[in-house]
Amino acid sequence: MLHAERTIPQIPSVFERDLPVVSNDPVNGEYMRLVLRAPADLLEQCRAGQFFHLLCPAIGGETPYLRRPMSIYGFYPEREELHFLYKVTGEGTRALFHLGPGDSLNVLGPLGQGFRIEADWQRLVLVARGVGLATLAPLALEAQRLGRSLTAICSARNPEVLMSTDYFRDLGANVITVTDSEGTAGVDNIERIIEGLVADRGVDAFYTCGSNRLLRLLQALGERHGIPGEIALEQQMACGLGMCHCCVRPFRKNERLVNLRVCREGPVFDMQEAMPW
Amino acid sequence: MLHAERTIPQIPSVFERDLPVVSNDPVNGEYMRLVLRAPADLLEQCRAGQFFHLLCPAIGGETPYLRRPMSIYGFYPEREELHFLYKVTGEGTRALFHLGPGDSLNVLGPLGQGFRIEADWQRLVLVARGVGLATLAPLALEAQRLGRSLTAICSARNPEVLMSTDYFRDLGANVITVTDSEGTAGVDNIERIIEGLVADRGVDAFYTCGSNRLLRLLQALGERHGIPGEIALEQQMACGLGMCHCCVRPFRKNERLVNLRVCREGPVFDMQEAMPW
Amino acid sequence: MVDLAVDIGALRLKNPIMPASGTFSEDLADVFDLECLGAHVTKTITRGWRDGNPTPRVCEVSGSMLNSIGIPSKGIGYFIEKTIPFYRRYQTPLVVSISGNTADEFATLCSEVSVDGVDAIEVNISCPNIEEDGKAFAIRASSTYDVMCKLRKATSLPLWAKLTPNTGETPEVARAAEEGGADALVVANTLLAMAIDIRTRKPKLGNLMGGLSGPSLKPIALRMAYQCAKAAKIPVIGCGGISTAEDVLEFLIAGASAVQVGTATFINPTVMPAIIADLQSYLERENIASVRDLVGTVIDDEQKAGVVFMETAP
Amino acid sequence: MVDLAVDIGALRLKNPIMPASGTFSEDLADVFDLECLGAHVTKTITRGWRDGNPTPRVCEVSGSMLNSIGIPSKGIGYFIEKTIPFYRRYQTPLVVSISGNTADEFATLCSEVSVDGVDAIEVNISCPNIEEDGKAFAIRASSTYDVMCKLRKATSLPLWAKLTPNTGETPEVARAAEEGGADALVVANTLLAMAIDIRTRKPKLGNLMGGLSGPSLKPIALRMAYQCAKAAKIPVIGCGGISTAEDVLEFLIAGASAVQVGTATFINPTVMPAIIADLQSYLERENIASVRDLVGTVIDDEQKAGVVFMETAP
Ligand SMILES: Cc1cc2nc3c(=O)[nH]c(=O)nc-3n(C[C@H](O)[C@H](O)[C@H](O)COP(=O)(O)OP(=O)(O)OC[C@H]3O[C@@H](n4cnc5c(N)ncnc54)[C@H](O)[C@@H]3O)c2cc1C
Ligand SMILES: Cc1cc2nc3c(=O)[nH]c(=O)nc-3n(C[C@H](O)[C@H](O)[C@H](O)COP(=O)(O)OP(=O)(O)OC[C@H]3O[C@@H](n4cnc5c(N)ncnc54)[C@H](O)[C@@H]3O)c2cc1C
Ligand SMILES: Cc1cc2nc3c(=O)[nH]c(=O)nc-3n(C[C@H](O)[C@H](O)[C@H](O)COP(=O)(O)O)c2cc1C
Ligand SMILES: Cc1cc2nc3c(=O)[nH]c(=O)nc-3n(C[C@H](O)[C@H](O)[C@H](O)COP(=O)(O)O)c2cc1C
Ligand code: FES
Ligand code: FES
Repeated sequence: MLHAERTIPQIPSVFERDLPVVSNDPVNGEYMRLVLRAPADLLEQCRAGQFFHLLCPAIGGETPYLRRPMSIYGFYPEREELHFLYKVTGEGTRALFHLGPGDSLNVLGPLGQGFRIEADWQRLVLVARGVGLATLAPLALEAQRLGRSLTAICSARNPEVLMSTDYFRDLGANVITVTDSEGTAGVDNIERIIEGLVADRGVDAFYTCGSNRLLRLLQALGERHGIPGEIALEQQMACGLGMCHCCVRPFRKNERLVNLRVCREGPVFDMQEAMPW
Repeated sequence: MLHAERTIPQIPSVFERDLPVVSNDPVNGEYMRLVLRAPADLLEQCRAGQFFHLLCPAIGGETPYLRRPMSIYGFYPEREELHFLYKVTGEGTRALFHLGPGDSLNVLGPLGQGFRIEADWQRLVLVARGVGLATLAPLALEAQRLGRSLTAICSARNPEVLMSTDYFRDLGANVITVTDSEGTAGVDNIERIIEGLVADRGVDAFYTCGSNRLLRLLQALGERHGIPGEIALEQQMACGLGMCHCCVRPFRKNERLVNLRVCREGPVFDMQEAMPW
Repeated sequence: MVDLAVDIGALRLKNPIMPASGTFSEDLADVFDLECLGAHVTKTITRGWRDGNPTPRVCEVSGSMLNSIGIPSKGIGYFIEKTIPFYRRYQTPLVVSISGNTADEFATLCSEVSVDGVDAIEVNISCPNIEEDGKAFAIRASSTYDVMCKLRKATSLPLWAKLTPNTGETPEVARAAEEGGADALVVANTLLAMAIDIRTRKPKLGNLMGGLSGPSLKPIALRMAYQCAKAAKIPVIGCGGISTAEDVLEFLIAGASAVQVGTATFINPTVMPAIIADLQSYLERENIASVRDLVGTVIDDEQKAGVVFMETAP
Repeated sequence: MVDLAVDIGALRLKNPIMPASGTFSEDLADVFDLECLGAHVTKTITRGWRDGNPTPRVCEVSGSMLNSIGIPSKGIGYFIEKTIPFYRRYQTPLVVSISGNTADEFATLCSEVSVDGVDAIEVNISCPNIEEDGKAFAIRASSTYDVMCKLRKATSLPLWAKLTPNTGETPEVARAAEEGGADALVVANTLLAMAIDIRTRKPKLGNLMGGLSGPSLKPIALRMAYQCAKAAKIPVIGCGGISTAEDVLEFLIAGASAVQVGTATFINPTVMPAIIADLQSYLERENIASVRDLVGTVIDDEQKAGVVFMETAP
């Protein structure tokens, strides 16, 4: 089921703002956490699964031109903080890496459709790997606020680079870790784990993001047991707002393939309608 | 008389180097002095009147593309220092303004033909205003080294923004200051002053730069008294090396007008051949 | 009070700033009140449904971007039912961009879209003409003239012809569009370009090539706007790389009566209202009563005679 | 040891890096040993004396530059007496760039410059043809073919035709140059552009318009190099905005056999030797035996079919 067509508000709901950098520190060898100071009214608009479009600065010899989309990793109206978790991969994220306290960053957002947690989805399971955690983490916060039970299956190359497990535990989630180095991160093992969860306590919804392998697995499990799910997808973006139509991906909808914009109809989509790539 | 056609050396004589910034401080309200640390072998190639082509960095939101030519204000092989005096006027010099100790600047040079001081030119007179001082200052150093007498007529808007007068005095020059605010900087008064110098102790050569008014005056005085002179000229540059032919100006040579490259045949030219603009 | 209004033929715009087709939609209303713009210009539509090109549809190049979106279109029906009504809530004139693969299909769409609520039709003649050799109509004067004549007959609304930079015949094409019945020239669309990922050795765009837009295009589009303003009598609307009020002034001085802002909105979605405010301040500071007083004020008398032999021509 | 040598027809170059005409001269020997280059390419000359255009002859635009130097030339006599002998001291092949306002004058110069010490002639057909409408020869296939035939008859040296981006007919022009007898295509010259100083309202160039070069031109020149490599069988020499070894790789993968570096040398005069070193390291790192193995390796099978309807064409 797709999100209903949004009616466009007459009152601007997306902010374009320079936000001061609070901190920008390594989380482990590969990831950085960027914390920005943001006004509460902006943070109150945010939902898990939404993203901001960041105007990466021209510093350190980098000259990124387009904005870069980045999931909301955390939003805390009380503390006036907006968090991102990112991996340095190219020009834009290399530029982000140079930011520090005293700098500011221009952000546009919150953008896109976040995760749905339907009223009758009590037992949630998320499967995350790598930077996918950035997108799925705030779901734990929302699950806790709504009093839902959450199991987080966290996958990584090795135990050292596992992230956010404490974060999930602190929010009362049941954390299961799987890693390549321990030989536990294979699709078969994850399937076994999830089948166990389904048999054991039952599962009402799946959440994942990014990985093709996991998408196929969860689509199969979802069909097998009639469990709905949502997936956050990525696509290169220019405007981030829905104007340019560069960020489309194909979805199965009523036996037809339709292109939907990841920035507008997504980045979160119904898992069964998503197409493995 | 024009400089003889240069024979092109087989051994590279122009340096392209990143030099560390020693300091970059205001001289008065309008000018900045930039001091770079440079190797002695580079500094020993420098001559008064030559220039460097500076790769202004992309900082402070400025994105200069072409290099910017800047006269050598001072070169001190013993101290390993290369000095520039500049005025902030546009994108490139605004970028220079952001430099500080710890940064480095890519320079190309020394470039162009410097001032000639012929063996029989004993009594030198220079007339300088504003940023022209940057170009003419090292002439005083060279005059002292060669044991010539130098009179420096320094012109400015008002006494507060007069620059380098102590510098000239320390090098044993006779300094005469004229300013707009005191009503002494007019062409007529400068003419009177120079006529006095000619009558009094005699003048063997004039040096100036930049100003059209002063060029006309010194050309007239030079013709009247048969005194040779040299002028440093400016023109927008791309390559700075003589390749692109963008920096030409017209010169009178054997009754004909010929275009010469300011970066290569100049920036110092015979005063009588120069064309007021 | 300074006057920002400009006239594009019979159509008066409250200011010279409007979005470029394909870089604007209803969605931008999430960010600011669209009523502040001089006009609303919609993404090019075709008569029927179109999926658009394969992804990736955009990539970055030095300080600019390439795109090959491929005109995904929901067709004329959806447009009339959904899009036009959305813009009815605004006073701002609505300009509808259309295109077609053949002159006849193009003309049919032109007449179908000439409905209430539409104030002008921008005809994107930078798209390929499949009846000839697949080159864009606006690459040659002859095909420009032919298609404009058909479009002219199809509507009584003002017709803005959007030209392509992929031609060596800009003045000729401008005159052909004018003679074919255009009421204004939009100058210009994107320039055909390419980028390759050296790691994968694949083109960075799914469609192999795409159009260059953004700051790199500005000096080219400005030259074309100048050429068109000299060649034709109808108003010119500048477009290409505009991202500041200074850029707008450059186009107005060159001879454009108004401008379109495209890619800059992707980088800074509030750039259009910012430009309008800056333009207003500039006029106030410089004591210029009307933005119309700037149009075509370039001082080119000396240079006009001087256009001689160059490394590259024309 | 990896092999950097490339063949441009019968001419073997020790590496694919050479300067672009007009951005190189004897003067660069002050900065590095010119023997390291794949070839030496001289500034375009005309038969007779030319002063060149009024100043300012260059200006800066967003991350690139415009120029309208106007081919100042000391004529063929000076060139043969002074310039050619200078380059004789090098082993590196000498490529001489020439131009003319009429096909006949052009051809005369072509034969006059076919002297000992010259290894190839680059014919700058991006210059205006004053016998027709003043448009550059290389804007149309027909004028390209005609002038190339005359030039071909005038010399037995290899002829490199330098194309202009100011055309909508790149593949046709490439084929016409080949059919007219070109041994290689240099792709491309600068793109006609303009900039205005909004304070003075004067064009920033003394000649009103000028040619865009530098990074902004790269995606356009790359597209043209790709088109030419597909359209013609003779080698393509890429040129436009190249400033790093990665840029060179992009052109080689697109189908160019060698490249010319222009404006980048103004920014960084040692860029050519730096690129040669980087290219060598790249081949070693990637275990590629010869730079020739890279030429035309772009993976475009999927996309070739996909080039369909776009916002802008061709
Ligand atoms: C909705 C959304 C949320 C995301 N959330 C996060 C996050 O929380 N943490 C994180 O590290 N990354 C996230 N990504 C991916 C992130 O956007 C890219 O890593 C980033 O854009 C790379 O930019 P770059 O300049 O460093 O890399 P380059 O490879 O130099 O980028 C070149 C171009 O490709 C685009 N691009 C490259 N990779 C991606 C990608 N995976 N998705 C979309 N565009 C891409 C860039 O935006 C840029 O336009 C998200 C992507 C999307 C679409
Ligand atoms: C041989 C020579 C020596 C010079 N020495 C000094 C010096 O010692 N101190 C100093 O302050 N200035 C000097 N100048 C002038 C200095 O080069 C310019 O002030 C500087 O280039 C301005 O750059 P910008 O980006 O700040 O200004 P912008 O106006 O933004 O520059 C735009 C373009 O115009 C060029 N340009 C602008 N003004 C001049 C000018 N007067 N001469 C040449 N090109 C110009 C710039 O290089 C640039 O390419 C010298 C110029 C020359 C030719
Ligand atoms: C993503 C994108 C989509 C575009 N779609 C269209 C289009 O549908 N129709 C059209 O005429 N021009 C289209 N254009 C071209 C723009 O309208 C404009 O002419 C061009 O981008 C140059 O302006 P700019 O540099 O300000 O972006 C598109 C441009 C971009 C970047
Ligand atoms: C200052 C300047 C002068 C040029 N003169 C010539 C010339 O005389 N003949 C020619 O064929 N191309 C000339 N060109 C074009 C270059 O050879 C080259 O084709 C163009 O600049 C694109 O390459 P680039 O972006 O690497 O500079 C000149 C370019 C510049 C910038
Ligand atoms: S990024 Fe522009 S529509 Fe999604
Ligand atoms: S700046 Fe290039 S020749 Fe003088």
